[in-house]
Amino acid sequence: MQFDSINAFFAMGGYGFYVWLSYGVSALMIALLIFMSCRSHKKTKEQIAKRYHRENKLREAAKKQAEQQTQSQAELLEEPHESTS
Amino acid sequence: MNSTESLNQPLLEANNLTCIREDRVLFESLNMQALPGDIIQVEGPNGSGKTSLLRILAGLSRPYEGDVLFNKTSIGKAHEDYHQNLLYLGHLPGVKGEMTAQENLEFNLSLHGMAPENAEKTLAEVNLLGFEDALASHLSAGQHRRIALAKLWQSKAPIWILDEPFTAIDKLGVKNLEAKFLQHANNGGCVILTTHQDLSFPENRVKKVTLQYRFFK
Amino acid sequence: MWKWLHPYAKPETTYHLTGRLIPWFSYLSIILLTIGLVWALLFSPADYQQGDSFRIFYIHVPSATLSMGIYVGMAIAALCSIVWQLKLADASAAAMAPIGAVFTFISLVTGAAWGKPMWGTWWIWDARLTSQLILLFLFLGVIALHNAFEDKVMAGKAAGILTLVGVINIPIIKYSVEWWNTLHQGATVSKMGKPSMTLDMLWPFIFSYMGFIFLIVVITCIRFRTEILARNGMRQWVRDLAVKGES
Amino acid sequence: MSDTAITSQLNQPIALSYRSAFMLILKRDVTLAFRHKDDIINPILFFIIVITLFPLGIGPEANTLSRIAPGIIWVAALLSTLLSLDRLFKSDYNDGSLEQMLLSPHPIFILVLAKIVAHWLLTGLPLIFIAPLLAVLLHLNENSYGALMITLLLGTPILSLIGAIGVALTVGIKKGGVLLSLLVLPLYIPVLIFATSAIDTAAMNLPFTGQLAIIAALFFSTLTLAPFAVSSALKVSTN
Repeated sequence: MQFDSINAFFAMGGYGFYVWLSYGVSALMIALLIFMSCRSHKKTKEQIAKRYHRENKLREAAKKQAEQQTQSQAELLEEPHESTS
Repeated sequence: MNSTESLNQPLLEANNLTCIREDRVLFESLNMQALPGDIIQVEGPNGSGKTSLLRILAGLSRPYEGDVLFNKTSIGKAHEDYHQNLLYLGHLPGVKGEMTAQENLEFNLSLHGMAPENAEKTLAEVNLLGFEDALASHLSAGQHRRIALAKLWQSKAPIWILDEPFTAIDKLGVKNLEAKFLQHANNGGCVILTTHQDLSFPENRVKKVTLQYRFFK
Repeated sequence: MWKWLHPYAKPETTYHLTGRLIPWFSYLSIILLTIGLVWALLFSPADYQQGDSFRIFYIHVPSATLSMGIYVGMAIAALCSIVWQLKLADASAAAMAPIGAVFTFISLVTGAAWGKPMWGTWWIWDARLTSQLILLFLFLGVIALHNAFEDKVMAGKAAGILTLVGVINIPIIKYSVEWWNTLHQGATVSKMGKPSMTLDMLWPFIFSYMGFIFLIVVITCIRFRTEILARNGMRQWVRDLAVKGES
Repeated sequence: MSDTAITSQLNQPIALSYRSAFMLILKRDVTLAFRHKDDIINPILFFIIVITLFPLGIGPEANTLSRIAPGIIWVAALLSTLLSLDRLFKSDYNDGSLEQMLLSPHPIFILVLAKIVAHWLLTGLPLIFIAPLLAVLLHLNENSYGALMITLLLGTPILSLIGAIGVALTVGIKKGGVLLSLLVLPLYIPVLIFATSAIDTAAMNLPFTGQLAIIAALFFSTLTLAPFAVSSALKVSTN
């Protein structure tokens, strides 16, 4: 152990401010980087899920529309049949 | 003439093309062949990847997967050789407003290794007679496209890839162009184009490649 | 075996593999950093000239050299992506750029904080600090170019070319700055003398250096996984993963 | 009949030699710039204005000015080159001519080099002629004029070459202007350092061949490497 007391440890032989500034800024920056990286990972996942749901909806809407169209076409085809019969 | 067996060597071959734009799969495992004499119309709704397909075929974009073959070699490797035999016209006419119609055409012709001497005569072919000395910035969008299209009358390249060639062209011009395409195909070239207009060729003369708007794989 | 070669399976396996490796690398990094930095702060002796301010050395030097290392790593990845069309190399280069920028910034701040008591001023146009500042600009340029493109694949390729141009320039820049520095300052400024390292100083340094390396690996893995997801958003496995994570 | 026509076409030789392709593009770019004179004049005006601002900001003392003159002239040259870089590929990209050039049967290397040479002729070369006049305003040391001219002659092509890489990378981006400076300026640092130091050395009446040799080495290495970087960057940007 290089320091006699906790105060001496924080004082760092008069260089306390500079030493703790360096260590503090480094820790802060790295923590921030890790936090941002994790957050962007989560956000990317969320975005992909959102797009997936949106596309599902669009696809179902398109399917419905197509079904309706074939239905109405079928009705149109049936009409003359009915009149002749 | 198309039925001749010896002509069945494809000019251009696309194998297993996949294109992805901003994480949407535009098309996947697409195969196509352009034989001499083919007129191929790529159709599909907006955003289905028609332009992307043409750009990949021209070698401007790289496919996510797959390969385009010219003369049995990948176009990425035979870049100069392929470009000798290719004429591509994109959405943009590539016409400089600061130059006259004739200068534009002359540059375009010499850039692609064609003789620039006939520029004036060629401009007449696309109905731009009398506009040779007009600065292109004074001409209309349709006239810009005509300057770009004028290359077709000089080109010896067998493969034509044209993205919406009829945009801003009047009815008479469209007719002329269609005649030109037919002539080119009958001479053993191939035309790959996109257009929203119906072509006036007989049904069996035009091959169609249809792209669908896809949500995802 | 064929699954490894299958192009679609590859990003997926890499994704899961890195996912399994992250915890182990994190433990390793935490242990090494704790040992190294506690040793550095509490037990290692003060420098006979610089006193306790020397303890900044244990983070300044690793961050400075590793930031350069990250740039070289990015350049290698960019080369792989351009020459062999490796799609994952692109993603890893993109993952490394912000980490490099942060470590370069740390080396600048700690350099300034070390310089203040040594030189009496926060900033000095010292050759090492100046080239570190330029390295920061290079990193920021790569990040900015990356963000400017909407399409991730295009962004990766463009940033890759810039990285390669940068890596050719780094030695030239470093040399020119050093040359400029000796020209303009001469011997008037008391440079940081080469500290005489004792074993008590070397060991904590090695521990913290290794700790920083693993820390960088961990963060790279995290960001790399994000890049894989963002680039493969249209694949079914990514969608399944995203939907599963939601509930 | 058509069969033979096609096969003979497939093997047609390159109709245009490298030299004539180079000249074709060079001539076109120069013609375009002369038809649109703002592109040539504005960067030069910018260069002049930036240099006149410095004495106003620093004060008119001849000693101070003559000491910082090399730096000012060179920084102004960097900035005015940067300002003019945009037109290197931007308008060609916007109207589709760039695509046509990339699809022409010539190596892209040649076309890119021609465009860069045209850019240098239109922006770098005028700076070399104007710089001595502006140096008078800044009381540049009399011994330094030769060094100023030679460093500009060797250095401005490097600026155009390196700048072209930056423009090629950002040409597809809508607001690429500020980004371009962030990408390119750090790469200009070595040229700036060696050029100004050559001028300073000349002021002390010492030989500056060392710096000149380094700038020349930089020039030749960028001349051979930059066009490749530019062509691959253009391929990415037009993708």
